[in-house]
Amino acid sequence: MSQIAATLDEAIEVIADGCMLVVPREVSGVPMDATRALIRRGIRRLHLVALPTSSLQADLLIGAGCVATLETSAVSLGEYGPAPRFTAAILSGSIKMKDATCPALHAALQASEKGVPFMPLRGLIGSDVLKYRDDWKVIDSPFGDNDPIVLLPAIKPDVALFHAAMADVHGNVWLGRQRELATMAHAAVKTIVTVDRIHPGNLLDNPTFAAGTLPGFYVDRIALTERGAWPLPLPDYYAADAAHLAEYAKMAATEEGFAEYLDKYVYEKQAA
Amino acid sequence: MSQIAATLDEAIEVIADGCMLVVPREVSGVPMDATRALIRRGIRRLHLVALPTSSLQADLLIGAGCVATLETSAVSLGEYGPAPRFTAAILSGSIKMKDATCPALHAALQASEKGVPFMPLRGLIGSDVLKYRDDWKVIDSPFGDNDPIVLLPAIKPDVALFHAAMADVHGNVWLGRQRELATMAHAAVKTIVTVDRIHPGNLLDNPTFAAGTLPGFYVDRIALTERGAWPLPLPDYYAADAAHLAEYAKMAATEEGFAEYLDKYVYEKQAA
Amino acid sequence: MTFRPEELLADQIAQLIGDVRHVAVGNASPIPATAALLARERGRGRPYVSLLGSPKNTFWTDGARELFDCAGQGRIDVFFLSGGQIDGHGNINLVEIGDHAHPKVRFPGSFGSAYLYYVVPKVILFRTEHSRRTLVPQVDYVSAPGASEPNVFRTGGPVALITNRCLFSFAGGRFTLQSVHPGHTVEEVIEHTGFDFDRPANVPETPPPSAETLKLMRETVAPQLAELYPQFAAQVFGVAVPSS
Amino acid sequence: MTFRPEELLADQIAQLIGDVRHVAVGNASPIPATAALLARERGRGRPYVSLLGSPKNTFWTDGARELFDCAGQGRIDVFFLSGGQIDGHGNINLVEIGDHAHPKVRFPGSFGSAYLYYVVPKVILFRTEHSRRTLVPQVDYVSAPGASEPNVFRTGGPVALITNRCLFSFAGGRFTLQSVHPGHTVEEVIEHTGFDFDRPANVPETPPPSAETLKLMRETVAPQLAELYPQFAAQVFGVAVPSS
Repeated sequence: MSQIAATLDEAIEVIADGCMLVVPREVSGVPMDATRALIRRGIRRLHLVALPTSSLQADLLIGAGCVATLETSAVSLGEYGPAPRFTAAILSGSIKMKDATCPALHAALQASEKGVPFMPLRGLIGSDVLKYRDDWKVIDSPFGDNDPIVLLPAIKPDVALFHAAMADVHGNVWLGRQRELATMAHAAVKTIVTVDRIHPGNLLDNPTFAAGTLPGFYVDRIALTERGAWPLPLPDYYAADAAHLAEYAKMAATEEGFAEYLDKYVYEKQAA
Repeated sequence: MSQIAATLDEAIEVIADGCMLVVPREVSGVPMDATRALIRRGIRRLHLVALPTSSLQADLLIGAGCVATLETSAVSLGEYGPAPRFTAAILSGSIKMKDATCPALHAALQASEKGVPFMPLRGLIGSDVLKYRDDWKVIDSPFGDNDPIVLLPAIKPDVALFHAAMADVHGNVWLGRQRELATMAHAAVKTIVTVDRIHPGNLLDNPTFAAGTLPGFYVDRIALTERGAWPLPLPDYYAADAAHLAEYAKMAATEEGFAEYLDKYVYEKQAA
Repeated sequence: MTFRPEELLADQIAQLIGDVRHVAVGNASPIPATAALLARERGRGRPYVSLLGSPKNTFWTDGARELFDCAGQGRIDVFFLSGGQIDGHGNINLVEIGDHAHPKVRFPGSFGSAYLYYVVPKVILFRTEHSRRTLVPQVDYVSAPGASEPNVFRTGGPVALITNRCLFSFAGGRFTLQSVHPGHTVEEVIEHTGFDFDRPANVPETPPPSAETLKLMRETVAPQLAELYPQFAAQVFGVAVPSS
Repeated sequence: MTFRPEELLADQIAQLIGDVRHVAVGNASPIPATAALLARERGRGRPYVSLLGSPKNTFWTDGARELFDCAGQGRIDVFFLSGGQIDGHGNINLVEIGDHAHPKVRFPGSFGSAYLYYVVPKVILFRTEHSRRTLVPQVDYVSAPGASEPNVFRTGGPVALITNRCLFSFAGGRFTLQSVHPGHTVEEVIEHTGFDFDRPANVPETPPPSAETLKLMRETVAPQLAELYPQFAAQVFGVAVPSS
């Protein structure tokens, strides 16, 4: 049975209200078409984990009221300035924020990848990042002598969702160097991938391709969404749409402008 | 400065008597030419870590008297039977054996890769593998309720040594799917690689190759040793030399036969 | 229809595998590999079968650790283990016989057993040599225990032990004789087993593989098997060994 | 020879980098990136320079975690951090201003600072806006502390803070004014700094970049910089922005 879904909406069916959804950073393949489809579907109460940071994707989902809890290390539009809907939501208290630090999120996903309940991490002690995370624990390392170290509980997302350049009909997905996407898929219960194109043949048959491939074994659904990361980049394939991102930053600065943006670029797209 | 050494002996200079040396399993690229060169050089008192098992390589090094401590999950010649010099050394007590289990070695190397003093691992509790490892600790997981879990101290080898199909002049090494070799290199203080050939150009310039490449940043020395894994296989490139392995198993069954083997296949090779 | 002992064992193991998503088979295990491929043929592609050492039948791209990570994720449903010794508590010994300080016999080592035995839901023990030497009251070294204290995290463990003489199931810390293979007897099993086990009043004979199963094994499974186990495929199924 | 303030800062930072193996520069940091590339030119290839976001100037092949793993291995010698607030103890705040339950201002977040600040031997703090708004007595939120208790594992931390007005060094939990940039005064620095700091009786002026350094930056570094920072390279160094 092929994982390739007939439609994007069918592929993302499994992403339910209230689920824990893990998504990648801006340069690792952000599934923007899928994000817009989730907003159109009116998804609610997401526990969004952005590994380890986010930009437009988190801002859009937050602005559209899809997010209950956000767990990440930073949200920003980078050179286009702060992420306005994220900032507004934090200041109004409309989302629960679990501030982290990048390597903590990587380690917590690797814990689920390895089937262990926690991972240790250096740093953090004495920071307010740790102070406000009562789910993180400090122990005295049994290998040291008065050596406190932080333990991070495993993050086991219900769904991992990302965009990649290509997949084959066996469900194998080309990741290239973005190996944290493999960790996301290993850690999550289910994995949904959108891709720009379907690769003929089997990516695992060629040892060169295989090295950068996530086996279809870990992939539940795939949807074909050409340039599905737009307006974000897909490194090695296409650049960000700078003009669009600047337009977003401007429109999303106000609630009204953001509503207009949604009408123009998210809801309208459905009709197109 | 290029990492490519003029000779194999020069590349392995850094592997000193008494050092902790990590080497890969039979199908991940075993540096057999380098192993023979170490034996010819008369290396002594190695703390050999085989990730996570070994075959001919450990048996040869042990038989030649190069190993003080062996840390691995199994040594066997596979279809050619038990590893005779390993077995004899254990029964005579001439090496110190630190029996492990495969995922424990992977995790302990990943601990060094991540700069943490330990990694947790499920399993092990109630086994004699754990009982005889007083360097492993059991704690009550702070995320559970009466939930004992094993913590493994990080393994930080002095040197990682392996064989790969190719490297480029920038020191980048093609690993393909053998990603534990990257972990070995990340974990070790120094990394020495032998390769079958030098790849023209820069492996990191091509995103497809880059996905399966260890960056030269982690590589200290490279030696060109064509078919350097012989008589072991280099998967995707060449198969094991079955006749030779059968001959080894037969000769190494006795100490005399093993000495003959060394004369014929290790010491003689120098003259050739 | 006549059949070879290996075919009987593979058929039995395929049934033990049941309807699962993923079966992994370790190195040097041609009969379990036959069974896994047979199960895949019957399930028309399900379960996924990972045969360690076979590039065609493994999907791993994350290095040697992926098998163990995959098991830790709960994504390996069936695995096979053996032992230099296996005891009546389901403990297996892959390390040594004798006193730990001065062993008399040394085996290769525990491999991944001290982990996989705990986290793979169905571990099928497989040991063709059924004798008091291999099936002992108490192993000299516990590579991995058959059962654990209730507070020890354990999602897996042994479900069965198959030998050249019979099939045992394992539950509640004990083996139960399920069936005796054609040509063997309960008395013979008792005589050659070093541990106590339960048994029903009437122990059935292990049913022979059906004609359909034999056809599937010989015509469809055997050629696939030959990639990894050419000698075994030639010897048991008469698959021509390719000259290389 | 005239120079731009960015050139002065980059030259100073390049000297702070010193003779090391590996400098990593985070996103949106054109001046530190200029300094790192300048140091690499001077060292004829040493240090390795990793510019996050630049495929040409990063060697990572193990995903987004490799930067942090690499730092954890002790393989990153110099990194750069900034802060919405930086205080006199070297604490940095990348999260919020005001009460944690009801912040008045929200910044993007701590990124990797709560880790990298502890494990990179030389962290150079960089904040062009030198004001009592940014340089405060005590940060409202500690993304990462400037110093740690003696028993806390820490192989790294801040060594300097460079602003548009001056250069501070950091040691023993305090900043010391090292030099004031041309056109600025000690009094002005005191007026605009919210925290106490030490200073010598005579504070030198930050030396201007040499003609040789300026040539290297403008002719050799600037074109390399343009890949990642085309606007900056155009504005500061007049590198033509490629039409795309």
